[in-house]
Amino acid sequence: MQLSSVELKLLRRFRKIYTIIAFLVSLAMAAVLLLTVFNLPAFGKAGNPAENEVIGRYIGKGLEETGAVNIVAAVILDYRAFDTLGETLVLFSALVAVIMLLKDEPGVFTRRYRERSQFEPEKDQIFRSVAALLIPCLLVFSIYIIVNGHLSAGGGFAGGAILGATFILYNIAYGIEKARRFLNEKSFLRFITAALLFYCIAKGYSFFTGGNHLPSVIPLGLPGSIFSGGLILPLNITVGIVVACVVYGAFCLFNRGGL
Amino acid sequence: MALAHNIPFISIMITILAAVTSLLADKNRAARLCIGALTVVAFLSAILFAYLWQTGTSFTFSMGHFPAPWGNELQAGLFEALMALTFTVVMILSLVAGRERVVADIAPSRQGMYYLLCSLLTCSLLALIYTNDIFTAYVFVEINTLAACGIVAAKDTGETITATIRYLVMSLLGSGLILIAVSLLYAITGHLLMNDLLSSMTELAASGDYAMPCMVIMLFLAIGLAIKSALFPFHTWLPSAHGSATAASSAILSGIVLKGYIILLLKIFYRVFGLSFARDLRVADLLFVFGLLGMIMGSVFAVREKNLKHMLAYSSVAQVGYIFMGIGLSTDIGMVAACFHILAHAITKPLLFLAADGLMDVSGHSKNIFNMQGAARRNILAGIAFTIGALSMIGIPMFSGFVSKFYFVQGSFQNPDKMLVTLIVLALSTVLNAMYYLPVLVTLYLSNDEQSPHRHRQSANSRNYQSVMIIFILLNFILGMFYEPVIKALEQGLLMLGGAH
Amino acid sequence: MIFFEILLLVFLIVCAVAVALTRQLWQAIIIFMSYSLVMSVVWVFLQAPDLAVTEAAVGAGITSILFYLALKRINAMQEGKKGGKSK
Amino acid sequence: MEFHLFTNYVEIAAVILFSVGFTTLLFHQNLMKKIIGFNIMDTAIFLFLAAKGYIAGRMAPILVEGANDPALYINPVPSALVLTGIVVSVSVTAFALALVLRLYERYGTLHLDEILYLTRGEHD
Repeated sequence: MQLSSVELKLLRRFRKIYTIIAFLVSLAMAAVLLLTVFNLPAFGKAGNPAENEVIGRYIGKGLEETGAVNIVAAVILDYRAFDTLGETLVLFSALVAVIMLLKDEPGVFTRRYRERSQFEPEKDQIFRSVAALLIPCLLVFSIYIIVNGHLSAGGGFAGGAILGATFILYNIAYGIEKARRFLNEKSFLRFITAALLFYCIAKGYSFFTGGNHLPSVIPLGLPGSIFSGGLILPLNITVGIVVACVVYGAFCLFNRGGL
Repeated sequence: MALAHNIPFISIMITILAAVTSLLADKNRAARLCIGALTVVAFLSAILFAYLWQTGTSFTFSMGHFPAPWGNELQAGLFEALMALTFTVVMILSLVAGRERVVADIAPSRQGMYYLLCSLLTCSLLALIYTNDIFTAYVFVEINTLAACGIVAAKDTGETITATIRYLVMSLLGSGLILIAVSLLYAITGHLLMNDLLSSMTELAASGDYAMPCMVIMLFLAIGLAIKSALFPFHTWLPSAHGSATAASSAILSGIVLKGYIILLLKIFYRVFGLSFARDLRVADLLFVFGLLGMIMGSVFAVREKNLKHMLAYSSVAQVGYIFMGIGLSTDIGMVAACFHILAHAITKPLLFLAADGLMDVSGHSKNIFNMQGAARRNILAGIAFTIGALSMIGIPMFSGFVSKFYFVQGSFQNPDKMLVTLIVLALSTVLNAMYYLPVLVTLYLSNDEQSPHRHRQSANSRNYQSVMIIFILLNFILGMFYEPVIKALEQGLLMLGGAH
Repeated sequence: MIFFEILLLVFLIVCAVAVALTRQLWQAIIIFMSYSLVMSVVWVFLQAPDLAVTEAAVGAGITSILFYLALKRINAMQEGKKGGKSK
Repeated sequence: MEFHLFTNYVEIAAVILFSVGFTTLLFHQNLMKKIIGFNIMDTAIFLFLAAKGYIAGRMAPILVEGANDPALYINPVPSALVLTGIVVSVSVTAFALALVLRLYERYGTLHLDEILYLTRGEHD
């Protein structure tokens, strides 16, 4: 179906009006928000309202209470863990919706894959050897970031994204058939379900004991070492798995419409 | 600590676990898992409601080992428990009645995920109802958006996908406004937990500091949530999304998803700004005006509509207008009336959508009203259900819609400034409602046209569908006749929401 | 130091406006990628290394990959259509 | 009550970016651009939050040798919120892009106007 010329003209005129309105709305919005910002507490000053007893406890007692050196990790995985549970569910629901929208029926998928596979750079030797060098480094790096989430910057989300990117690189370099050996559709769904279930049950346990004022029996470990921080380390690992799976799954679905 | 205090947390966890495990289940098992989990949650919510009704208190439940300002918290009172109960019951009934249509409309490979998204939707609605933390609310609003868009898009036609993208874009605008409002709120108070926000806000209201940011925050929160609950000028996405989705999705979206955001707005009014400060900020007046406009314009659009499902969707715009008008009245009875209307609409609109589905079923799946002549004679139960829903929406006594209108009128008496305009618009809107529901009813009951191709088609609805219809009709009667305890529960619940224990 | 920060912020705004105005989607996506990377540098300045790492990996990395893939698929569909027409 | 006209320069940049992103999301007719606009809007809010957590002359909230004096570190809460927000925005982006792909498959255009025009006849 094509648009007729009259309608195109009308559309263009509308677009001009639209641009003007858009500009005005943008200006108005910026003006309101700028006025608000002028009235806000000063940037970078100590003693602003945001710096209160909540922060005092997070930093002053965070290590003692959660065993994590990285206070941000302590906040997202222990103090405000319900938010993070929600965040993981957002990822999960987005993945489910993307699978629902983009997954082709089995027959369509193989046909499309055959049509497209000749354009993939699978036979490229240079690319493969670079990938062979890069992939182990990336793997180690991503695992380092995930496992050290409670000790330094990073954590499950960043590390998981890098891990997912590593899978993607492997997939591009060696082709989907090899990638499928360790991550086909079934194992993918199982991985992600298991990780999420572990996450929910671990968090459910800590919510339940916390809500009923029961002590949690999980040891916090020696601060600063890898095995410390109670549940934070396993949670970071599961979050990493979930994020990596989601990233890789989204790649496959966008690229070919199937895992 | 009573065992019942765990119910909010357990309800949320059950729906999450149902959602996660149904990723591995096939479509039938996913459906059973979802409906089973919802039934458990509904049962638990009923227990919680009974418990709170007996004790007359509200309680908080800390999510984790850290008390109030450090960790997350859930809070439950009568209001929350009643809403959770209603939402889960409506969800179950819509899913059960819409089951056959889902099988017909949605590709088999997608049905499992459809029920998964329904579980997630319930989870996010429950979290929105119970949460005591404004950032958690934002995160669950996003889950709600994704899941709601997902259940619209599950029916894979061009119309639904276009509708979904419009829905998504508008929702994202709303989320953006909510998120920046939450950030501003954090910048001026340093809190995210509603109790602490309330005390900071009370201080700010007394000292007059940050008056301009407070105003902007309230405005952005109200507009953001109004976009998501389709208040009049921001309703453009609603008719296509609710009109094109499969029957169960339309029922769920119109009946409860829109209300989840309104409940969050109520919580912001009561528990973040405090009712008096929120009224001082004058945002309620804005909502009042938009609500009135919505009541009229929604009905005007509906009168012009020939597509039955789109008509019902526009009627939802009008009904959301009623709710916002009640909130905007700034009186206690107005607030109660708005909450009652949330319930009334939550049980009436799904009834209408599901009945419309049954009627379209016997008219060759045409959505056009003119093709449905005599449909109510071919599918008698759906016809009765549609009639009762329509009468309730018009506001005929004995049905739930009448009670809310009655209380809206009472609420307007308390506020002399807004009384006259409220009464006029209520009367006008009732007339308009009648103007589009009555012709439809007449068409539905017209004698079977000799030329009609669907003349001999008989209804073939399952027993599940029929029993759900009967339950919805009974609920409508019960809410319309024995409304006093509900009103009392809402009054007490709103007091609890405002901080009285 | 402040001068450098302001430079970065101005760069961000220029990027954002450029994304809104540019006609080519490819350009828009590449500009958006650099926008995300600069954003993560700004977060390093604001003493938020966690954010910087996450934004670099998730915001700049994953989002850009998704945009790239989507655009690639759209182009493939476009070509498929043109090919179909010429035949 | 004081005005902070130029001290809040990061926030000023953030709100300008927010307005640009918001307008792109609201008014741009190209769906891909809309999604990029949404991303800009969200990162702008994150920039705002991160700026509100920053305190001049203090360190990132990763404890150094167990020193846990709150006066040494910046506010960790905004970082935690932004971390959550980044993941939310990338999820939404993935979903939106998937929808756009479906639409493009069906209608062969990314223009919302044209799509709405093309779907006009599909009602009833």
